[in-house]
Amino acid sequence: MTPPPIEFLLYGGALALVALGLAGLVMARHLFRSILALGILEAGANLLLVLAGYRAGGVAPILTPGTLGQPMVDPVPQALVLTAIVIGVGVQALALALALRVHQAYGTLDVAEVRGRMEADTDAAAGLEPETSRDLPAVERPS
Amino acid sequence: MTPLDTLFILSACTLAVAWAFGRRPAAGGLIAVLYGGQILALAKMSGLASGALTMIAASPSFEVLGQALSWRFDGPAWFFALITLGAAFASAWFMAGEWGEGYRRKGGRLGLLQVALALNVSSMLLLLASGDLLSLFIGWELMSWASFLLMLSAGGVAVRWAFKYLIYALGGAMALLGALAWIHAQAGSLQYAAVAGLFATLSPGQAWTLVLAFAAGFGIKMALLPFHLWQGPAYAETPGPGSAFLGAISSRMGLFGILVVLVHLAGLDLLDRLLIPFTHLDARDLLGWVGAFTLIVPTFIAVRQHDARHLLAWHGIGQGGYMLIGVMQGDALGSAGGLLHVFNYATYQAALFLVVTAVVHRTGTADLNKLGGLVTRMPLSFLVMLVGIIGLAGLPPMNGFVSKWLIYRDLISSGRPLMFVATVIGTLGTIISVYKLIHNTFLGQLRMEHEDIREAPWSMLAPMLGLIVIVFLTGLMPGLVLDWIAPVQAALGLPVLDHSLGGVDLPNGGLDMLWVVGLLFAGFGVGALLFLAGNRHRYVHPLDNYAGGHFLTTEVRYHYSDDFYPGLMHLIGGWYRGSIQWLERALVSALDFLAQWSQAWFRSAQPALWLLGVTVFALWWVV
Amino acid sequence: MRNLTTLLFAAGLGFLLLVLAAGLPYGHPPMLVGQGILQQAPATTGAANIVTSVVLAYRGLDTLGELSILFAAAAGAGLVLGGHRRRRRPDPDGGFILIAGADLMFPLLLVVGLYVILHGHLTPGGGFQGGVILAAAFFLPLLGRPREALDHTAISWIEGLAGAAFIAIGLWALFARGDFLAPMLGKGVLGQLFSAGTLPLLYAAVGLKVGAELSGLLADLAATEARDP
Amino acid sequence: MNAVVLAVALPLLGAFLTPSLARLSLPLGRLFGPGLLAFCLWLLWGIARALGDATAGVALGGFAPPLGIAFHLDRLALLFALAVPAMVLALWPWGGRPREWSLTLVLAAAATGLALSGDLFNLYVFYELLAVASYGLIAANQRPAAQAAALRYLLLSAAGSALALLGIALVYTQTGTLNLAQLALLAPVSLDGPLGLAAFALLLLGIGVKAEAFPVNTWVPEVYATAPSRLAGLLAGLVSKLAVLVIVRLLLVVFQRPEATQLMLVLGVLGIAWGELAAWRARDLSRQLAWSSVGQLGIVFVAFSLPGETGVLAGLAVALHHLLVKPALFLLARHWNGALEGLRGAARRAPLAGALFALFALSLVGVPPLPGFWAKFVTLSGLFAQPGPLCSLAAVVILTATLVEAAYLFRTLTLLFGPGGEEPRMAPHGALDLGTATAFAGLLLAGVIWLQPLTGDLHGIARQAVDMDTYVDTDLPTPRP
Repeated sequence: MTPPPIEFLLYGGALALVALGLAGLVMARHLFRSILALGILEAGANLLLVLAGYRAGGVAPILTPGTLGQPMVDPVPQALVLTAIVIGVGVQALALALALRVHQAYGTLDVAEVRGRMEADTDAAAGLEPETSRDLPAVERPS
Repeated sequence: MTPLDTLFILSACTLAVAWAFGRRPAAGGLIAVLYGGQILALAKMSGLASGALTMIAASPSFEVLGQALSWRFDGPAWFFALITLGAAFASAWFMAGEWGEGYRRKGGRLGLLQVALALNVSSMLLLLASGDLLSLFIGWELMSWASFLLMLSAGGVAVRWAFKYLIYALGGAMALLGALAWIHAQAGSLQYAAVAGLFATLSPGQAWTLVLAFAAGFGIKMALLPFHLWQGPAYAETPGPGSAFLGAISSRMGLFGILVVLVHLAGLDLLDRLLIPFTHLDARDLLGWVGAFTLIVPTFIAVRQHDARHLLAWHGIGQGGYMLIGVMQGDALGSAGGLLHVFNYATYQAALFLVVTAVVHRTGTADLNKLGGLVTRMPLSFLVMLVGIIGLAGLPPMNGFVSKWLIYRDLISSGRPLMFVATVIGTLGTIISVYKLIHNTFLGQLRMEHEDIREAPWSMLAPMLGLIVIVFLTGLMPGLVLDWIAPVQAALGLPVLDHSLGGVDLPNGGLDMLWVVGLLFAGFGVGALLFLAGNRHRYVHPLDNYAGGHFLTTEVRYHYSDDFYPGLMHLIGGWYRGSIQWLERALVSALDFLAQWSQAWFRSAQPALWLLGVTVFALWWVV
Repeated sequence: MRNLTTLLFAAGLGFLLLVLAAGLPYGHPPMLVGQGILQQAPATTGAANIVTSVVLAYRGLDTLGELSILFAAAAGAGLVLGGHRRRRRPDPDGGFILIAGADLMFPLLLVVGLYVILHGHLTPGGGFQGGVILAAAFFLPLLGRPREALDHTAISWIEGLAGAAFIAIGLWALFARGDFLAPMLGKGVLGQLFSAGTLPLLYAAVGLKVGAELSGLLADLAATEARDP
Repeated sequence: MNAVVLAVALPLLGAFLTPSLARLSLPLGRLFGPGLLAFCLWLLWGIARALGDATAGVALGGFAPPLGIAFHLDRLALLFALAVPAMVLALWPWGGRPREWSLTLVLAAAATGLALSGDLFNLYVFYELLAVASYGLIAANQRPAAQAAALRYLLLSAAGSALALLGIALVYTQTGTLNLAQLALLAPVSLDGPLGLAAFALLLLGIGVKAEAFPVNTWVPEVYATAPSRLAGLLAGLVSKLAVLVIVRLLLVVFQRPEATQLMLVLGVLGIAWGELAAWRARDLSRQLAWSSVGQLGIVFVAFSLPGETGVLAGLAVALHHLLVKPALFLLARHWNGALEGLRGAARRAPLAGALFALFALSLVGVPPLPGFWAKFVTLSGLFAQPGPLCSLAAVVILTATLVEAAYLFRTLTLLFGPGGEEPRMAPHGALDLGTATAFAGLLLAGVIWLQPLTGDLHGIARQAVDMDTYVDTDLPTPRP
């Protein structure tokens, strides 16, 4: 029995990160966990992107006396990943700032609770009566 | 500048004047004169009516998306425009004096009413003049919105009904838009010639879809049967002269659409080829029978109404059924009957709505249970209503008789006895209900609170009297109108009816109204002679009445108006269960339910789940 | 139930993506663009680190966008947290170890950060990496002494001017050479510190900007009081 | 031609400097951004005039494509690029704080970049830039509900972006290039399998978050109900259209496959149905408009899914119409927020605002001869011209949805114009909001008057947009491999 080829592991790892990130995003009941799941998802995508540049037997694309003449890996995905990582950092920082403020305002980061409070706030600002149980979807009806 | 340009410019001027000065009652006269001017402009195009000309084009034309938009008048357009402008003229005249003053005093928005009326007229002229399907649709939509404006101008409960009308009208417009878009996609053009060419090449399934879409789109405006619920209350709640205008002509635009598209472009032959499976019927029979049921059901709904305006408005729906039956007969006699009925109906319906409005103006109510005996106070108005209901019931010597006779005669001679029976049942309902109208309004005992009612002012009487003169004269000499109908039939590709001044001459017995009216009046003369010569008459005061042997004091009025026709109502009560109302409500509830569902979806706390799910499905689908 | 569905979906997603990925040319990338850049870059930009050439020259606009994203995130966070920056009850100072450690690390981090920034065109590293180190350098003392907030006016000026400098270099190229962000100045000798034209300048701007943005962001976040549950 | 990059660079420069400038002098900071945008508008107008019917590629930094990033200038791109500064100027947040101004400038730069860029990853960067700027702006008004909405939006949108990035990674791994023109050349060979379609699906869903595409539009009502109305107008009007533009570019240039258009069609139809249905039961004006916008974007998707020139023409017509109408409606709704029932008689006290609202609503429903009708007509006709029941079904859905839309918009209108509501609860409309809305109405009516040349222009744009040979030749001047 031969071990599975290395690319199977690499691709599988990257895609597993994507799937895990998305699943975490759906299943997380806490917004902070959602933000972490987002990080995992982005890591998966970045990993896949950087894999795109791998060349069998290539060296890092930096010209030093030792690497002249050797095949180099594709430099473009590395630059792209650099950009993508920084973008991810910015988005996550903003998300954390928002989460902090939401927690200050509502005292909770539970997904459903935050959503309910937000809805109630919006309705109150618009001068609407709270939705009666008839208007609520079945899952949210007070039992 | 062609005469048609003049007409449009005059129409625009009327609109501008209505907008600028309409809120002042004094301007009403000017507006009525402007409508008169439009009629004169129409008269300059009388070559269309005599058959000397076939078409007068308007100068402006546009090209949009590769589609040429053009406007022109031909025979049918002229005929319908004449009725439109006549009705508008009568309504505007009616509004011009005391009525407008009173309407404004009661807080009505006279300016809005005048603008809405002028807008209706302009958009209808635009619709009638359309030279291709696209301009037809534009005119159609404009007219729908203008009618909406007119209907809600009274405010209050009228808004609800106007809104209902709007939903129905837009539903119809969407059916038309779908049909238009489909035609455009197939033929690449919406010119009449191209559309007619397309109709000739369709498969039955496609033709059925198109015919149904057009019939539904135009039929909603005519309030044909499954779509009849909006019209009665919507027209009735419109301010008086507005309802006279709407009742007289507005719904006929649906008939005009059917004439142009289904009769002229598609052709009745095509309708004949579209068979309904498992029956012996085809699309043309279907439309005819829709007309027949439209004639019966709303007419009997009208019998039940306790409000004079509602009664008349419900009635108007049924009369549209006659016209559709006549037109769908497709031969010279039937189509002439249908078209003649458009004209005749407009004259007496306008007169009836106006006289009811006059009564409302004087008494403040249109409730048939709270009126009665007004003949002694408003004799001329009584005369107007009398002539009007004779016309509506289709009895000689008024013009309604002629058109209905043509339709009856054609139904019998073309071998459709069942449909003939249906029309007779409809006429029966008409007679019953118009008797209720005149009895509860003018006959019987005068109520105490109406003791010091006066006759309507001349500004209101004059247009009403003018209308009933037309009702009588065109009843006496239907050939006058049949002259205009001949080019209409020719332009629509229908056989032309051979006629004389007094009526038609048919191989086995025609109709000559000169003779009929002559004999009728001779009969009246003989009767009057006998009556007077016999000297057996005795005047009895209306309040001199007894009940069960007891003399009633004059404080107690003994006027049978409540629970009119109890036996009949008991018999046909089942008709009013309102299965179609149920359908309407069910549709709204279903919409509400779906809307709740979709809102719940938007509020669901797991958008990411949907992202995930849809991604998986999309990938699964592509892989 | 929902979790089960989610897991099933996620497993399905992973499987489908894996099926797709199985068809990808692993280890033998097409390198249509990559090969071209590898051949041209040293001559065009003069930078030994080809990734730097790509980041700053070939895809300079991406880098500008990326800087702007950081800026927008920092500005957004500032807007969101704004007005609530001062906490009523600041955390107590850190202990001796933390304070002393931070003080010791500060110059070290500063030097490392600047080194990484300035050698970005020669060795792995560059403005982003160095900027993060700089931000860490400024943030560490804040951990030790929470009372001493960073000077927001200064940060705002640095981030504004560093960003403006990046664009200004680009505009200079536009007016002098007709191409936005075209490489300017001499290319120098490959592998020297003073080589690669404007790339080190650009990286310096990037480093300063990233450092300023991140320290501003961190300071904003640190200074916001999370309500006790 | 190379100066076109200024339209991206200058707003960014302004964004970087505005907070500092505002510290020096507030009026200067206030006027700096609008001044730059006005300059960009003038610049782009000059370029569009100079370019005429031709197309041009701009190689950034002088690096010949496909190695560097290229901007692709054609009439479609310039149309939207011109719309960006114009709309942002019209909806400029005059009352905001300096950081809001600078974020708005970032938004403008990103939107311009999205319209012009011809590079897959560059599009992603600008898309993210747009997204980050809008998160900050949504949360800027310090309302907890707005911040919660922004956070929820951010999570969804960032997940979408990650998927889009995944799609880009797949494309790059398969082809080794990011230049759209080169991708167009390679696509028939390299991306002609499930892989290409999967990449498109991922990109569609990722970018569809901003374009309010069906499954990822739950953020719409939350955000539009809580965000400032000028921003809501900008997001619904401009930003969503640019996201659609990106998707359409990708569809036309790279992923021209029937399956791809079918996916768009299905998502569009679902979006129409869901949006209009939800709007039917909306209880306040801003959410009603938000859901209506979801429905309208669905129509845009359906229209663009039509193949060839017709699709681009129809999609452009619907998109531009919505671009004009929805922001104006949001401006008017700003003072009419709150329960719909509370709006009784509001238009009687503000007749101009009421008349404008009625005009926009009529056009949105598609009443001839207003431009909305022509847009809808072209779409429907194009749908019916396609074989297959799916397209006809889409047309029927559009017709039915229009009916529902008319019903709820006119329910609102009858409330606005109806009697009642004597207490002047609502503040009058600001002169600025009313003026902007009036200007939009003027544009709409000008569209009626100059319909003929307008449709001619749109035809030209559509013809140019689907002409792939010109696209490739413009961006890759070197002989083809």
